[in-house]
Amino acid sequence: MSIYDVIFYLFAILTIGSGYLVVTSKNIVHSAFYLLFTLFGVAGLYVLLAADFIAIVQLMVYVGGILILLLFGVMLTNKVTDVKIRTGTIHIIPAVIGTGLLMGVIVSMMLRTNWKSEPGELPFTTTYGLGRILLTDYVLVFELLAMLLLIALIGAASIARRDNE
Amino acid sequence: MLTEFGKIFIFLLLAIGFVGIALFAAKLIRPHRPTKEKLLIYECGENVEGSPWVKFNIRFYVVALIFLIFDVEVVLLFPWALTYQEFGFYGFLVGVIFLLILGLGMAYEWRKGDLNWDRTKPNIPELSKILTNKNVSNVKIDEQIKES
Amino acid sequence: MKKAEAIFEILKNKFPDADIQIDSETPTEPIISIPPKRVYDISLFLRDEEGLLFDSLMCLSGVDDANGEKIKQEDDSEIIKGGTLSVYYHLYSVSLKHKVTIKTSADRENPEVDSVEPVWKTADWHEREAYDMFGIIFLNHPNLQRILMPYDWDAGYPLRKDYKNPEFYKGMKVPY
Amino acid sequence: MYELLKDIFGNDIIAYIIGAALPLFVFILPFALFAVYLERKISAFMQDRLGPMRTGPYGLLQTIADILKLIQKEDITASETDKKFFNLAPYLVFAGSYAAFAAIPFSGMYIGSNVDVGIFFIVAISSLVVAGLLMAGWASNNKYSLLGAMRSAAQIISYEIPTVLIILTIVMVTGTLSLEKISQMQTAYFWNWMIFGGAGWGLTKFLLFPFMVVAFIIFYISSLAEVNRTPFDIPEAESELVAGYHTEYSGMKFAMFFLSEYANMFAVSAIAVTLFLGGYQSPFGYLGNTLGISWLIPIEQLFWFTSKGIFFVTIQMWLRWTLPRLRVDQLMAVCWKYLIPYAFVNLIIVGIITLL
Amino acid sequence: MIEVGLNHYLVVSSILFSLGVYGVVTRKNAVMVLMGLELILNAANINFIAFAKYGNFGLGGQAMALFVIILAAAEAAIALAIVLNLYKTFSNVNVDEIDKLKE
Amino acid sequence: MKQYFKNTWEGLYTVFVGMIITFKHLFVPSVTIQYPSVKVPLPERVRNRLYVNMDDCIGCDQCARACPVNCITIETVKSLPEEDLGKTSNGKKKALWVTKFDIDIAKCCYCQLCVFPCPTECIYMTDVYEFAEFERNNLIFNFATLTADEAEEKIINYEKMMAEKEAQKAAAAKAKAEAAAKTKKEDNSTEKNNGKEKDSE
Amino acid sequence: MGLLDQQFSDSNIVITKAEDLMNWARLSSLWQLGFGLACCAIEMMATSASHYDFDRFGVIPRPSPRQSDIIIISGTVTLKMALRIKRLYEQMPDPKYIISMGSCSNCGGPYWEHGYHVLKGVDRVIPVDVFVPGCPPRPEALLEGLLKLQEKIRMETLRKKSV
Amino acid sequence: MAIKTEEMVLNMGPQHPSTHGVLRLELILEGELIVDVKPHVGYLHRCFEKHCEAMTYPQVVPYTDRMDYLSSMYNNFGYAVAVERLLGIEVPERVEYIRVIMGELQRIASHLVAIGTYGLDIGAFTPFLYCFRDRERILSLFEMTCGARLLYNYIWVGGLSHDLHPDFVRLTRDFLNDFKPTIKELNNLLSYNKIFIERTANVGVLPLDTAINYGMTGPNLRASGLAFDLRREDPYSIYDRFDFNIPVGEGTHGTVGDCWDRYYVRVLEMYESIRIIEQALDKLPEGDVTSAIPKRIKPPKGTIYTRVENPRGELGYFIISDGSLNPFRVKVRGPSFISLELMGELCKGHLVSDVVAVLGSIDIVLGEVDR
Ligand code: SF4
Ligand code: SF4
Ligand code: SF4
Repeated sequence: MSIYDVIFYLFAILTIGSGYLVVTSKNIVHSAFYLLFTLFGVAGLYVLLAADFIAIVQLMVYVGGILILLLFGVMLTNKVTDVKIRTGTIHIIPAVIGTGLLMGVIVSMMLRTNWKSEPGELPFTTTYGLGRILLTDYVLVFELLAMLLLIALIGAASIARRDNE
Repeated sequence: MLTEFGKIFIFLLLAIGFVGIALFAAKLIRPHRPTKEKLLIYECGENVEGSPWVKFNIRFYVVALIFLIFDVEVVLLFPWALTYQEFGFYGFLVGVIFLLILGLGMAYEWRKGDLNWDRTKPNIPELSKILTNKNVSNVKIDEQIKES
Repeated sequence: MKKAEAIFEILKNKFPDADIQIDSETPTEPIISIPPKRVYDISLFLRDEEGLLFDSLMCLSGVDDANGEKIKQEDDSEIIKGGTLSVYYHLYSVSLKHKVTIKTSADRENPEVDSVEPVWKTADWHEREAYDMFGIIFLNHPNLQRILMPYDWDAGYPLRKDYKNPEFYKGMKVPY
Repeated sequence: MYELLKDIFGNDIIAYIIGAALPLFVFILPFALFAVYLERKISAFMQDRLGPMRTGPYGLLQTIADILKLIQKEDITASETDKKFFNLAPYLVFAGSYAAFAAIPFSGMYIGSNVDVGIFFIVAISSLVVAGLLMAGWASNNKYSLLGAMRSAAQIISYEIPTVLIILTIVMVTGTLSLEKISQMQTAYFWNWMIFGGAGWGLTKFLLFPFMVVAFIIFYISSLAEVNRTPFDIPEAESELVAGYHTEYSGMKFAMFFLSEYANMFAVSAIAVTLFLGGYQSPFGYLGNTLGISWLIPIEQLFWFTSKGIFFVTIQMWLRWTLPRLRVDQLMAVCWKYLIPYAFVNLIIVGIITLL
Repeated sequence: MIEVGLNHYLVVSSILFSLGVYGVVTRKNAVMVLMGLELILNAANINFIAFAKYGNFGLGGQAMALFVIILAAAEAAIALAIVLNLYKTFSNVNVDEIDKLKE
Repeated sequence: MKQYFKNTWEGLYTVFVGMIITFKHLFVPSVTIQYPSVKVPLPERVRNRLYVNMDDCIGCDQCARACPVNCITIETVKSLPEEDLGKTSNGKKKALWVTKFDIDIAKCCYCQLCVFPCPTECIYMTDVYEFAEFERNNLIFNFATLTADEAEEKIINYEKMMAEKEAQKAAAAKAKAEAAAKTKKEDNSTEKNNGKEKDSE
Repeated sequence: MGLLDQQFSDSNIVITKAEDLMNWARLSSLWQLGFGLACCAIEMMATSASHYDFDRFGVIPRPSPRQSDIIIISGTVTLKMALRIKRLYEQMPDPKYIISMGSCSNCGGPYWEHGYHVLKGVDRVIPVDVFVPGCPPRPEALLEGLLKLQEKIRMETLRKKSV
Repeated sequence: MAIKTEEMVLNMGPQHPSTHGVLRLELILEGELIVDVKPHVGYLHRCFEKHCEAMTYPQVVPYTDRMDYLSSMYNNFGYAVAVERLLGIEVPERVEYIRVIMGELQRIASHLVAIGTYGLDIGAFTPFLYCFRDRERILSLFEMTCGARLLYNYIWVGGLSHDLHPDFVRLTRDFLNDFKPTIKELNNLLSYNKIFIERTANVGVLPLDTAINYGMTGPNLRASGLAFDLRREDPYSIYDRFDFNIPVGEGTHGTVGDCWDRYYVRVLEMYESIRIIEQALDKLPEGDVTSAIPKRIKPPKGTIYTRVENPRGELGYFIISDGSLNPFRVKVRGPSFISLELMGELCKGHLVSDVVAVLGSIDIVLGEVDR
C-alpha cells in the first residue's frame, strides 16, 4: 500500500465518518461542525485527484462560506431551550432500509460498470487551465454565473430582509 | 513521492501533533482540583441567566450571506486573473463585466441598507415620553434658560 | 427668585385644605413641612407653576427623627416606638435660580409617603435608597426595592437609629 | 539539504519533516514568544514605561516564564460546556494558523511547500480558523465567548473580501499564484518590489505605483482585521466582552490560542511582505553575490524576510498601542463601504494598466 | 489490496450520497435537510473530479465541479434565506410541521 | 460623496497623527521608578506607618479618642507616688504606666487625626510603608514598653495602693461621709476598669 | 493526576530542580485578574501605570479569571460583593494566589466598627496569602507585597509537608 | 411577524474591566442591540451615613475622602463648607485660596482619570497611561502638602491640616506649564482621532430637559448645552473672584449632549482649572491656615444643605445637627448616583459596545454612588 493509498483511506474515512455523524447526531450545531470535517475530507480527496484549485475552492467556499452561513442560520433559527438543540427524526427504520438499499444499488452499479479508467494527463496545476477554459469554452457560463450570483445576492438578501423593518 | 500538498498535510499533522503533545505535557504537570463553583460558567461573578445559545442577531447572518456571494465571486476571478492577459482586451472585458454585474449587486445592497449593521435608530431619551404626567414646564425651561 | 416664605404663602393659598407649615427657626434654611399624602400634588404644582418652576430635585433624604419612645431591650439595645420618619426634599429651579426645602413626616410604624418619581425622575433611586435605609414606603413608586443593600437583606433598615446588625449573612459573620 | 536528508533516510516524509517542517516550527514557536515580549516592550516604551524587567535580563525570559506557567495551570472545562468541541477548537485554530506558514517562502531555498496556488491556499486555510473560533465560542456556552466568536467570524470573513481582491490585483500583475514566483519576480533591488510597480522600467511601472500603494494600505488594514488586532479587536475587546471567544479557556488551551494569535500576526505580515515588499529579496543586492559565496544568499534572504516580517509586526503593535477600537457596525462599514469599493476600483484600474 | 483507483472514489462518493439522502429523508429540520443536500452535492462533485482525472476528459470535469460549488453556494444562500423566512412566518423550521401549518 | 472621501482621509490622517505621537514617545525616557532597587525619597509629611515614641507618651488617651476608627487601644495604670516615671522631652510629667498601647495598623486609615492632639508629639507617622505580612495578626503593633509581667506588676501595685488608700479613706470616711463618697465613686470606676483588664488577661 | 497534585515523600535532585523551575515560572508570571473594588483600586491602577509599572514584574491584567493567577482584593469587600469575590476566586484555575490590599480587605479597615454592610476582612471568605497594609497602600507597598508573595511562591514545594 | 431574536440577559460586572469598579449592569440584549440596561448598585455600599452618625464632626472628614475617592479633596471641601455654614464661621483668606487651588488640582486629577479610563473603555490603552503619568505629578504635589496620595483628610472644618509646602507654588507652576502641551498631545492622540469620534459622537445623546429632570449636574449637564456651574451659579468659597469660562457641549462632531461632548467638556474644563489655579497662585495671600479651626465643633441645632461643584457635578451635603458633637444625620447627594440612574435611558437602542462608551462618558465613581 503506497502512501497515496494511506492518505486516500484517511480522507475517505474522515469524510464518510464525519458524514455519518452529520446525519445522525442529535444536536444540529454538532452536525454543522461535523460537516466541517466532511468538507475538509472531500477537499483532501480533491487534492488526491489532482484538482488543487477545486480543493482550495472547496475549502474557501464550503468551509469558509457555506458552513459559516449554515452555522449562523442554525443559531438564528433554532429555538434553543436549555442545552441541546434537538432535531427530530422521522421514520428512522424505513429510512435506514431505504437508503441502505439505495447505497447498495449505487455502489454495485458503480463497481459493475466498466469505466474507461485511464489516468489522464492532467496538468499538475489546474488553475491556469481552468482560467483558459473559463475564458474560452465557458465564457457564457462565466457571465451567467455572475448573473446568477447577482440574483442570488439580491434574492437572498431581500428574502432575509423581508418584513424585518 | 511527496507532493507539495503532501508537505502541507504533514505540516497540518505536525501542528495538530504539537497541540496534542503540549496539552498532554500540561496534563502531566498541572493540578486538577475541580470544585462545583469552579466549573460554573463565568459571567463576571454573577449567576448565569439563561443560555447563550439563543437565536442570534440577523445581522451576522446577512453579513455571512453577502460574504458568501462575494467569496464565490472572487474565487471565480482567480483563474480569470491568471489568464486574462493572454486574451488581451477581450479577456479583460469578460472579467470586468463579471465584476460590474456583482458591483451592481453591491450597490443594490448598499442602497437597500443591507450593509448597515443595525437599522434601528438609537433612542434619545425624550422627557415628554419618560414623564407620564402632564408637563407644562419643560418647554419653558428651555426658553427661560435661553433668556437668562 | 422667591424666598421660602413667599413660596409658603403660595402653597398655603393653593392648598388650603392641607396642613402646611413653615419652620423658619433654623438659622440656616427655612423648611416647609407638608403632609405625606399630599406630596405628589404639591410637588407637581411646585414644578409646573409659573413663577415657581422647580424643575430639579437636588436631593431627597430620608431621616429617622428618633423622636419616639425609646424602649430598652434586655440585651442593652434600644428600639424606638412611635415618632416619625421624615423625608426632606431640596428643590432647585434651574430656570429661576431659587431653592426651597420641603419636609414631610410620616408615622414610624406606617411610613407611607407619596412618591415624586413621576414628577422628578431622579427621585427614583433616591426614594429607593430611602426605602432601603429607613423603610419609608413611597406610594406609586414603580420599582420600590432595595438598592444598596442586598435584595434579600432581611435584617431591617440600617439607617434607623435602632438598627441592630444580624450576626450572620449567608454564612458570613457580620460584626467584627 | 533536503536531498541530502532524503538520501540519508531514504524516505522523503521523514526527510521533509526533519529538513523543512520542524525547522519552520522551531522558528515560528519562539517567534510567537518573542513577539509577545516585543509587544510588551514596545507598548511599554510607548507609554513611558519599561515593560518586563525582572525576569531574566531586561525581562527576556518573561514569555518563557509565561508559557511555563501556563503549562502548570489547571485546565478548567466548565461543566456546562460542550466538551468535545471545546477541546477540539484549539486544535483547529492552531492548525489553521500554522498551516499557513507552510506556503510562505522564507527564502529562496526554504519554503515549506511550494504549492502552485500558494497565496490562494493561505487565504483558504484561514477559514479553518474561523470555524475553530466559532466552535470555541459556541462550545464555551458563555455569552461573552459566543458574542466574541460571532463577531470574530463575521469580521474575519468580511475582511477576507478586500484581502482577496487585493491579492487578485497582485495576481493580475504577476500572473501567478505561487508566492515563490511572486518573490522571485521582485528580485534584487527594492525598486523592483511590487509596491513600486514591480520589475521592469516601463510606463506601467510608474502608473502602477500609486495604485499599488493604495492596494498595500488596503491590504494592511484588512490583514489587521483578519488577525483581530486593534483597531479591529472587537471580538476580544476587553472593555466589552471580557476576553472574547477564549474567555472560558485556561491553561495550555488558552496558550494555544495565544500562540496562534501571534503566529497569525507574523503570517499576515509575511504575506504582505511577500506580495508587496519583495518577499525574501534583499533591498540592495546580496552580499553573497558580491563575495561569490552562494550559500550565503539563502541566509541573507531569511534574514531579510524575517526582519521585514517583524517590522510589519511591529507596526501592528504600534497601531495597537495608538488607536482606540471600532464598534462592530463601524467595523463592518469600514470593510463593506470603504475597503471593498476602493479595492474594487483599484482592481479595475490596475487591470487597465496591465493591458497597456 | 488493489491500488486506489476510480472505483474507490466512486464508492466513497456513493456512500456519501446515500448518507446525504438519509439525512434529507429523516431530518425534519430544514437546515438539516440543507446539510444533507450539501453532502449530496459533494458526492456528485467527487464523481466529477474523479472522472476528470481517470476518464481523461481534460479539465471539463473540474470546471463542472467548480460550477457546482458555486451553484451550491448560491443555493445555500437562497435556501437559508427561505428557511429564515419560514422561520419568520411559522417560528419553526421543521418541514413537516410547516406543511401542516400551511393548511 | 464628499463626506465619503473626507471620512477616508480623516481616518487615515488622524491615525497617522496618533502614530507620530506614540512614535515620539518611544524615545521619551521612561518615568518608571524601578522600585525594589530604586526608592524615591518620600516627602517629609508623608503618612505611613504610625510610630509611638513611648518614652514621651504620657498615656493621656487623646490620640485614641481622636481616632475615627478606634484602632488605638490604650490602657494605663496610675503610677505609685513614689515611682518617678521621668519627664517627656517637652517637659511634661508622666504620671501613668502605659500597660498597653496597641495600634491595629490593619484597621488604621492613615488619616493622621491621632497625631495632632498629642500633647507630647510622641505619636507620629513615619515613612515606612513596607510591612506587608502573611498573617494579619502581625499587623497589630504593640508599642507598650512594659512586658506583660511588668504590666501585671504595675496593676497589682496600683491595686495594692488603692486598697491601702481605701482603707485609709474608710477610716477617714466616718468623719467626712459626703466627700468620701464622692471620691470613692471616681475610684471605683477606675478600679472597675482595672478589674476588667485583669479578667481579660 | 498531574504532577502538581502529587506529593513526594522524599526529595531528590530532579524534583528539587523541577520545583525550582516551576516556582520560578509561576512567580515571574503572575497574571492578575483585572478587577478593582474601591479607592485602593485606583492605587492599583497607578501601580500598573507608567510610574510603577506592574509589567516589570510580569504582572498583566487579564479580564477573565480563567487565565489569571493572582487576584488582588483592592478595596472594601461588602457583603453583597463577598459572594461574587468568592466565586471569582473559585473560578480561577489552580495554582492561584491572593493579595489583600489595603485596610478594608485586611479587616474592614475604617469600616470595621459601624460597617453593617462591610465584610470584616476578606480572609473570611477566601484564603489570603499576603496582607498589604495601608489605606490606600502606596504603589510601592503593593509592589513590596508582590515581592513577598514571590518569596512565598519560591518556597513552595512538592514535597510532602511533614506533619 | 418580524424575526424576533431572543432576548438575552448579559451581565456586565461586578467584575468587568470597564465598569469602573463594582457595578453590575444587567443588559437585556436582542442580538447585540440593547433593549434595556438595569444598573445594580450597592456592591460598594460602605455605610458612610451610618458612620457619620457615630463620629464627631472632624472625624467625619476622613470618611468623606473615601466616598468619591477620585476627588477626595473636593469632598473634604464640600463637607468643610457645609459645616462652616452650619457653624457660621469665616475662614482666613489663605485657607480659601489654598482650598481653591487644591480643589482645582483635584479636578484636573479626577478629569485625567475620567479621560484616561474613557480612552481605555474605547480601547486606547496608551492615553490612559499618559493621563496617569500626569496625574502622578499632581498626586506628588498633594503628597508633599499633606502626606497622602489619594485620601488626604486635608481640608478641615475651619482650616487646613497643613500649610503649603514651601516648594509647592513653584512646583505647581512647573507642572501647569508642562501640562498644557500634554493636553494638546492628548487631544491629538485621542480626542480628534477619527475612530474615537466615530465611537463617541452621536452616542448616548442626552437632551437638556431630560438632563435637568434627572437632576444631572456637572460636566454631564454642561455637555447637554447649559452653562450651569455651581461655582458661578451658587458661589461658595471664593470662586466669584476668579475669571474662568464654563465650557458647554457644542455638538462639534455630532449632537449636543453626546458622549464626545461629555468627554470634551472635561478636557476643556482642565484648561479652565489651570486658569483658576494660576490666578489663585498669583493672588495667594500669606497667613495662618489653622487659626480658625474650632477646638470643639458643636454646631447649633439646625439643618443645612450645601452643594459644591465637584469634578462630577453637584455634591450636596445635607447635615442635620441636633446640637451635639456628632451629626444627627448626614446625607450625601452624589453626582454619580444621579448620573448612573440615567444609564438605562441613554443606552437603549444602542449596541453593546456603546454601553461602555456611555458609561465611561458619564464618569461615575462607585464609591460615591454607593457611599
Ligand atoms: S491615623 Fe487615623 S486611623 Fe490611624 S490611628 Fe491615627 S487617627 Fe486612627
Ligand atoms: S496622645 Fe500622645 S501622649 Fe497621649 S496617649 Fe496618645 S501618644 Fe501618648
Ligand atoms: S483600605 Fe482605605 S483606600 Fe483602600 S479601599 Fe479601604 S478605605 Fe479605600
